[in-house]
Amino acid sequence: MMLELTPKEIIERKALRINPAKTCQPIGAMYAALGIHGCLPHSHGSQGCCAYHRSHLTRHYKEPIMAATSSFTEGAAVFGGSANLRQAFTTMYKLYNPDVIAVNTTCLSETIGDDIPTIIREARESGIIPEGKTVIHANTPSYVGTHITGWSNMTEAMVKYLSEKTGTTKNQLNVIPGYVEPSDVRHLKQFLQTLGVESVVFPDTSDVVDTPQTGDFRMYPKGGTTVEALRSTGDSLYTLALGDASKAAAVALENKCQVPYKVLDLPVGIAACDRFVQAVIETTGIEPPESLMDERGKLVDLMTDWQQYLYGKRVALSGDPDQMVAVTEFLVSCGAKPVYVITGTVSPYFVTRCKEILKDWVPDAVIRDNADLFYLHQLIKNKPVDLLISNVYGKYIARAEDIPLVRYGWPILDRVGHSLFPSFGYRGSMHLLCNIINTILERKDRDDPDEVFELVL
Amino acid sequence: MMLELTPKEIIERKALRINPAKTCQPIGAMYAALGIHGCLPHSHGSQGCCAYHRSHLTRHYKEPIMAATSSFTEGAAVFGGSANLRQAFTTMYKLYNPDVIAVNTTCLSETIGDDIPTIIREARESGIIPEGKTVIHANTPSYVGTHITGWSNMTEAMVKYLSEKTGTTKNQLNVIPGYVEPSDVRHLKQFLQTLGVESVVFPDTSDVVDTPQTGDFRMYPKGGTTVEALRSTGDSLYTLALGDASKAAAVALENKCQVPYKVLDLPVGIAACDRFVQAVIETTGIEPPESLMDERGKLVDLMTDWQQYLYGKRVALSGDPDQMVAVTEFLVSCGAKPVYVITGTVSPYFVTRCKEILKDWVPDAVIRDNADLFYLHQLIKNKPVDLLISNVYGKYIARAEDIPLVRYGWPILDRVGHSLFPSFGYRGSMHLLCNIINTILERKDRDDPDEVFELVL
Amino acid sequence: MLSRSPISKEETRETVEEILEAYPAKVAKKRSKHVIIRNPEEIDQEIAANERTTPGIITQRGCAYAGCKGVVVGPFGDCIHIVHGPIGCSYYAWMTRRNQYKTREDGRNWLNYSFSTDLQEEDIVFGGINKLKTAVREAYNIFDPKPKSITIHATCPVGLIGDDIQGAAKELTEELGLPVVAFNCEGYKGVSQSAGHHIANNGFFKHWIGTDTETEEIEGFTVNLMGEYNIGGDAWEIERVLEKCGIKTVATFSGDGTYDAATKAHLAKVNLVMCHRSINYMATMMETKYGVPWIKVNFIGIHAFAKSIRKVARFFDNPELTARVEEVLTEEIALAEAQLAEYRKRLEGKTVFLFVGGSRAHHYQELFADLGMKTIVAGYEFAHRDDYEGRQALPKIRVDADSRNIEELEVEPDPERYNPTRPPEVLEQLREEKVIGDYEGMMPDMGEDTLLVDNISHHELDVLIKRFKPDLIGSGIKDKYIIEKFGIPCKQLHSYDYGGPFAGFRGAVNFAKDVDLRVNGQAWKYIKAPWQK
Amino acid sequence: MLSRSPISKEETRETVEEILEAYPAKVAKKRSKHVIIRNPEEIDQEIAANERTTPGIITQRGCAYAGCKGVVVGPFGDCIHIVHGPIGCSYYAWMTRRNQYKTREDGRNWLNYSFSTDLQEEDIVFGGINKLKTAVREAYNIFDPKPKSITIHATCPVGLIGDDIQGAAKELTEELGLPVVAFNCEGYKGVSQSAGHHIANNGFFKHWIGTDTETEEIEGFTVNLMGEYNIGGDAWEIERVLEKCGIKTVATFSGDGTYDAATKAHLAKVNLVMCHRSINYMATMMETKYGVPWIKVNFIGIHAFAKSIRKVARFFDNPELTARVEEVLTEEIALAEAQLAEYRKRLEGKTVFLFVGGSRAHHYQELFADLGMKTIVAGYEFAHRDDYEGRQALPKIRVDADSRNIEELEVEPDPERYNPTRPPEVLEQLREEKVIGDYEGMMPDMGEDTLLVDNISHHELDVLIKRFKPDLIGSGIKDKYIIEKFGIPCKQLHSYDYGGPFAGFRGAVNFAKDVDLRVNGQAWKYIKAPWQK
Repeated sequence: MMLELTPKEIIERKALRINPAKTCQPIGAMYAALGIHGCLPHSHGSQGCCAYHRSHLTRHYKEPIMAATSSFTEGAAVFGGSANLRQAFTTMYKLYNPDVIAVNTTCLSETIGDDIPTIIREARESGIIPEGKTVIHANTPSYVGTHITGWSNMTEAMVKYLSEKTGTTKNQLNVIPGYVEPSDVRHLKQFLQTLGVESVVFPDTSDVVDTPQTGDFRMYPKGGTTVEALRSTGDSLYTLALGDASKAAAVALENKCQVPYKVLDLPVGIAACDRFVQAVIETTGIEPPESLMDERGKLVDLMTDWQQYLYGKRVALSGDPDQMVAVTEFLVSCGAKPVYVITGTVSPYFVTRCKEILKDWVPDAVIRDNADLFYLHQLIKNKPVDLLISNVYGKYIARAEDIPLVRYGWPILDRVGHSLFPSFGYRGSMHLLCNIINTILERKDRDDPDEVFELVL
Repeated sequence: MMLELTPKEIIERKALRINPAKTCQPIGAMYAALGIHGCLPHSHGSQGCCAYHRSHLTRHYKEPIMAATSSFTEGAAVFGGSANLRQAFTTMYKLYNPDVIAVNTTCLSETIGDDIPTIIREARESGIIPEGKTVIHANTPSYVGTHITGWSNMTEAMVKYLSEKTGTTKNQLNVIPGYVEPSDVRHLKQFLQTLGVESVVFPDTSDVVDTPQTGDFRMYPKGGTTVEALRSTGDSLYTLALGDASKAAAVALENKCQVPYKVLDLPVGIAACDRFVQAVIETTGIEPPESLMDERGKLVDLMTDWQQYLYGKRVALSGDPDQMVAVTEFLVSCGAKPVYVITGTVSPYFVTRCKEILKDWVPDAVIRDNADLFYLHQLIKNKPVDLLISNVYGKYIARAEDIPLVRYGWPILDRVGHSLFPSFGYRGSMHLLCNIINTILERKDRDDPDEVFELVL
Repeated sequence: MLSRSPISKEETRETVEEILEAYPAKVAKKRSKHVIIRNPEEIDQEIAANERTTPGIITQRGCAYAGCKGVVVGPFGDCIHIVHGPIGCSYYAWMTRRNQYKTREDGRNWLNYSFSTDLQEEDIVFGGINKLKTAVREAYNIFDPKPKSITIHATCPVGLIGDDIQGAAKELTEELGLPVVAFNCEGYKGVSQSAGHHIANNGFFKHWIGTDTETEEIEGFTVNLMGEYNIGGDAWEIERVLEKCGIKTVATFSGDGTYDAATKAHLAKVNLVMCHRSINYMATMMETKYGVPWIKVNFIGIHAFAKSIRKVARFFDNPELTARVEEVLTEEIALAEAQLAEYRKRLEGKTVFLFVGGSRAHHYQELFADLGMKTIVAGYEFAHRDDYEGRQALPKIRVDADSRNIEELEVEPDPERYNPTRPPEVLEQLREEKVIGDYEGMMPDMGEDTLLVDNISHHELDVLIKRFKPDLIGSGIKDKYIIEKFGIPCKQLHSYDYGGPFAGFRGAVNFAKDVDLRVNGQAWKYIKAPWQK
Repeated sequence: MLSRSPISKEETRETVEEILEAYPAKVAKKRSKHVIIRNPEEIDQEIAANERTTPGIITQRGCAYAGCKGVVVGPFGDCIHIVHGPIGCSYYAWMTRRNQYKTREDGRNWLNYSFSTDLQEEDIVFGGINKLKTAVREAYNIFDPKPKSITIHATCPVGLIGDDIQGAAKELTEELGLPVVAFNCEGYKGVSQSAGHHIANNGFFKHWIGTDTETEEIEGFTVNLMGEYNIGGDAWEIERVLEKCGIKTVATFSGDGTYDAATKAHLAKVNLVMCHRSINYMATMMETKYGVPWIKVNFIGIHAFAKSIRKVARFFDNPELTARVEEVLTEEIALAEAQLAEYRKRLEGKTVFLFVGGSRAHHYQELFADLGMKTIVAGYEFAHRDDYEGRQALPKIRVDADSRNIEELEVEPDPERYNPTRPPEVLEQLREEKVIGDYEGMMPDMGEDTLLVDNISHHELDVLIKRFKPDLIGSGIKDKYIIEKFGIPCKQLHSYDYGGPFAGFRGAVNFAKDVDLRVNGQAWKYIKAPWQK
């Protein structure tokens, strides 16, 4: 039987991570970098890192993920990687001619202590980096934080390298969407458009990691936030940072260009979407149009129509902090009971918000950051749940414990739709909720004996 | 075990219908009528008909379905129903004040032979129908055709009663969407808007049977094609009739107002969507914009990315003729093998088109109109399939034979999403295809032994 | 249950006026007799019921076919029920009532099947009787094992085109050697489903009841469960408790019912009548013919259950049984109360409307009372005056054109098999105590100034919701989403919203949970956006 | 397989020029030695391989850790493999290689688990060795049954911070009483995964091989399956046929491999080497130390399978075995050919590129040939010159800075256990016949003017696709969707696109179906809209 060796008894571990609910920084940085138009992410370290990150993102998106590497060998590990990076610039500009190169470090180059800003500066001075080309970097040591930290750091780097305050304020909002799907960013842009708000959404992986099949490979697809738009973020009215992962960039933007910011939860679920709309109302003074209110009303309709199948359901959740906070609140608004909520990232935000959300409704919920799936599985073995919401790795637990699984978050390597259908906004929340409801109903149908098998639900 | 008594041996039945794949005309007429703005459908017959139709549509949409009835008793059955209808008009105008009343007959009033046009005329003359109010009717005897026929007849009635040719041609297309979901009509309107085409889509049940929860019941929701728009259909450039069910109205419009028409398959699946776009190109001269081509490319991407899970899969299909034709072609374009395709409606269109589509790829496919689910189940018992695509009633077969089921078509009484997420257009086709693929993968995961259980698919 | 309505008398009167004002004058006059403010001081307070719905009214009601095939006959799973008519009527009655049925050892179960003659235009023109006969033969031939009985249900056009389905049934009974029973339940008969119940009762009584002539006696405290349709498994929960008490169910009409049991029903010692409306014909006819008395019971609500089962114990008057019943009640009530307590905290004082069927609008008031909730408006969809006013109203009911057409069987005591199950003097005593043969209706259980609305229309519902803003409405599928669009949760009490059982003790706990999730469900709090508040 | 490329020599030359022109001059010069037009007339045609990838190149290659833990060591399911380093490396190697493993009776199976020390900044600063020891103890303590062995894999920073994982392993081996084996497979070692293979081979050879000192002999025609990783169940299909022939597998390195079998591997009579690149170290070391000869086999493709198993029969030279092998081949080939015929009709003459690993770019050419398809461009991701040119190239390979750092074990014949499994003169004869101890590489099997591209880069792939427009490309996950965006189907030949088995006879039929659906799949026809055509 699957994962049969996992014992029920939970022993606190001091050193051993089993079945992680996280990975390391560089992949997050690479993903963020893909959200810049015309950008080639570059991994400064052994070539295995880059291979793993590209493979992993490809498995999630079923799309080309283009990135280069400094291909360290033992020599570089001993003497430092600056020669490799210089060579890499030369090669990339000759072969791939990117508008932007976004360099992220790795545990190797960080342990060595390569000084990337200096290498970039010297490469620019020596003409290795051509005129007009943008190079940014983020330090993303694998032994600090997680893939979420990497995303934050690279997004912050966009601000640090590119945001400019010209003195002329633009009538636009900055929106930082969080480490989310291209479908979410796409929907977010539509949502803002519906609200009648001008905005710069960054990073923006839509039309980058969800490109059409046209018979013609494009190394730099048409999506991504342009450098020009990134520059203009310093002149915006306001920054809305969605999720804790987006906060660092918003803070950097305030420090650098004095653009005020609000940090909001990801707009997933009725309450979080409402707060997002309200924040837009408050920062821009717009009135939500009828079409948006209709979508909102449909989400509420879905919630009231189907509450009976959600009410009181014990749900286990594993995923990244921002997603978990949003889904936890969404489930509570639907009457479900998130009893175990874990994330692999260290995140006081996650712990505080989940506790706030659950304190009255599920006072004995287990909420743990810096946790892993082995622990979650043990919790479930000790007291089962009705539903598991998790990234793809939850499938082993779901099978072992015969629990219905809703795949949500990152990564999803074995199903299709996440990059096409958002969970953001009222509409995205409907999509997610339909998925949850239908999964519960599917299980009900499976388990109902013949004589109570229902035609209508 | 479910449906255990169904024998494998197939005996041709002359009289007995078992587990129908159809219902009778009036519900289709009622559904079409709901697609007129401000319309109260009225069922002229026993009150049971109206109760059944309202209940059934409500179970499918989880929405209020408002309709009135002539509440025949034995007296009306003997002496005719004109008094009931007159009384009904009086009651309806006093109590509910609809802009439009759409009367459909039933097997009872048809057998009696009530002359609806005369009753309407006389009611109008005697002032029972107030000035400015619209009353239309369709003859929908339950013993002729099916719910699809009823929808066709009521849609045709809209043309017969309302379409006008003023002599000034309008730069607009008429599009008749077929007996489809409000999500489909909504998407169709967006699709036409993306193409930059002015249009009258009728009937249009979006924003009628998929209304938001606002805490305020509206008897006549904001959706539905307006009488004004219906009038203007006589001045349109062209009519695009989607599906065979839409043909009658298109023909009537040509006869009455000389608007030329094309009949197209429902725009579900890559090829049918392409033909729809091509028809719009040919009738209006527009160029499809990039955003539309992107959606198209994403659909193709989905098809090429996931072909291996669809290729060669034996699929059984049951549903209404227009949906079945479209899905059959879609499946073939994805490499799947529709081996049994049935519909409950008598439909030479269905038979001809399915044969055309399948002749090379699945030459021994069983294609049957006027068939029922008992027969389909027997076919499956004789040679199993990998997937069943059907309305809700397929769930008994799916359970009995342990076949994965994709719910598609009408009605779906036990799952959520059909009224919110379309299957029309490139985007809707993606939604349907994702659903099919994920259903297949879910089954694969269920059936794979532990040692070949896959993380990545 | 007898507490006054929290809505003031004045407000209630104004509301009734508002309701009536909207109608055309004649309709208003008619409806005024169906909308009654409860006045416990008025002796024999009356309410109009079982009358025609005015055409054009948006009504909850269905037809005779629905009452016959859909409600009473359909649940028998070991028979094949063929609908003779165009396809729709068979299609719509296919599994939508949620009558649950367990396949017995003989493997017979056609509950998930839908059978129809699917009449076409030529059949309407030239007659459908041959098609019907062929269909019955096909149904017989296709299956193995054979059905225990085949029933035929006429829909609207069949009566008009003159198909002699009774003759065909007789012929086929002989030909196939199994009872083929035809029901002339055309949709236009009567004024609602109620006509169909009566027709179904008649058919069963004529063709099934007493046809087991071999079994002479069934030992023990035997009962039939009458008018219990096993929606959501209610019958199973009732039977669980009955069995625990030592009471044996012979037949159920008709939830989870089998043909064989039905043919032995006349041997049970007493009939327990749940839904008075749909089955009282059978109960009284069995009493007349076989001497089986009937007890009106209500197994919905824990206190109602206790009251009902004590009546049964009283009927048998056996010290052991009585002791066992009390033991079981103590145990079950304690367990249920413990579980209900938590819910009652959140439900106490909430108000309810009930617009359901022919018995549940009454029965569920008792369960809501168990939860501390007040039913402030109630009415039946298709009941008669006796269901409101009690059987004492029966003599006062005028036979009108619509009811005259429903056959009233002439029943005599069976010369050989009439067998009163208790001595005549005991029966007399029980009758006096109203233990047997009586039903007092809904009205006595409604508190002062509560409102009774018979055959509620959409318009009335609309006004009542806006005026009284109840916390919950018990109703059916057609109203459910109308009600909920007003922001008020609705509990379906026909289909149970696909939940259940709600009968008995475990059912009451189920129900409490279900009501709680609706009345206190978080989702409702989001109807208005924060910036709209 | 030796037919010329359908692309003209001139076109091929131009293409190579186009490829090289795009590079910076120095890089072009280097790459020119890796991109070779096959000329069968040239004796000992050379190709550069196993050299550094130029930084900035978008490459297929991974790292030593991937080759060691990911490829060779990971598949042993009854052991716990702990990755010592930051979390990513353990996370990425978690189940992504699809090595299938069946839980044995003892219930040990940690394949679906991922274990890591999850190093944090303070560990990097202060050293991680104590955390590693704690982690190993925790892994040991948590589980029951205990793992057969625990392995430790160092990732990049571990070497730099100086954690003595070998020392720790030794200490823990004694403490826990089970072999704890450490691999210094830091990602920067060597130039590709290949370094990791070598490190893994060394570790196993030192710590596992020959450690079963109790078993003295295993009877029968025994073999080890070496360099077979049971992707998609390949090993099981191979074993099915071997067993049918009467050949017994002792150990598999390492698909579906167990620790116990590995410790007995030295008792097998011959090693069958599938992936020469990843396992040849072990094969030669076992030959030296224990006298077990090795045969290079290819079980991919039905004719390749036949050729390979005949070599095995030749090795054992037993008439019964030989007869049985021929019998099985006749049966299996006939069955497979019958099924392949239909596919071959649709695939004949189609062209293929192959850019995979260290053996499949060669092996699959034989299977494609079975399907009538032509491999016109091929190259390995991380092979050495001997994999292209054959082992005769070995003496010519210069040891460079990157390979010098990978330990070469000094191996001597085991004084007690060296036991040649065939008489010396027979072995000599077999060696002369190239049955044992030889691999001729990919090159001899490539036809004139076909192209060999070692360590292909994205740019080269791009040019080759545009120029040669192949019908199918066999490659890996990173290239797959790039290739497919060009409108050309890609078959993943690392993960098999989550299909398989593709080895052996049934595998060949699976593969034919899989290739057919890609090459002839309907979906590709819709890439252009009708109005674009």
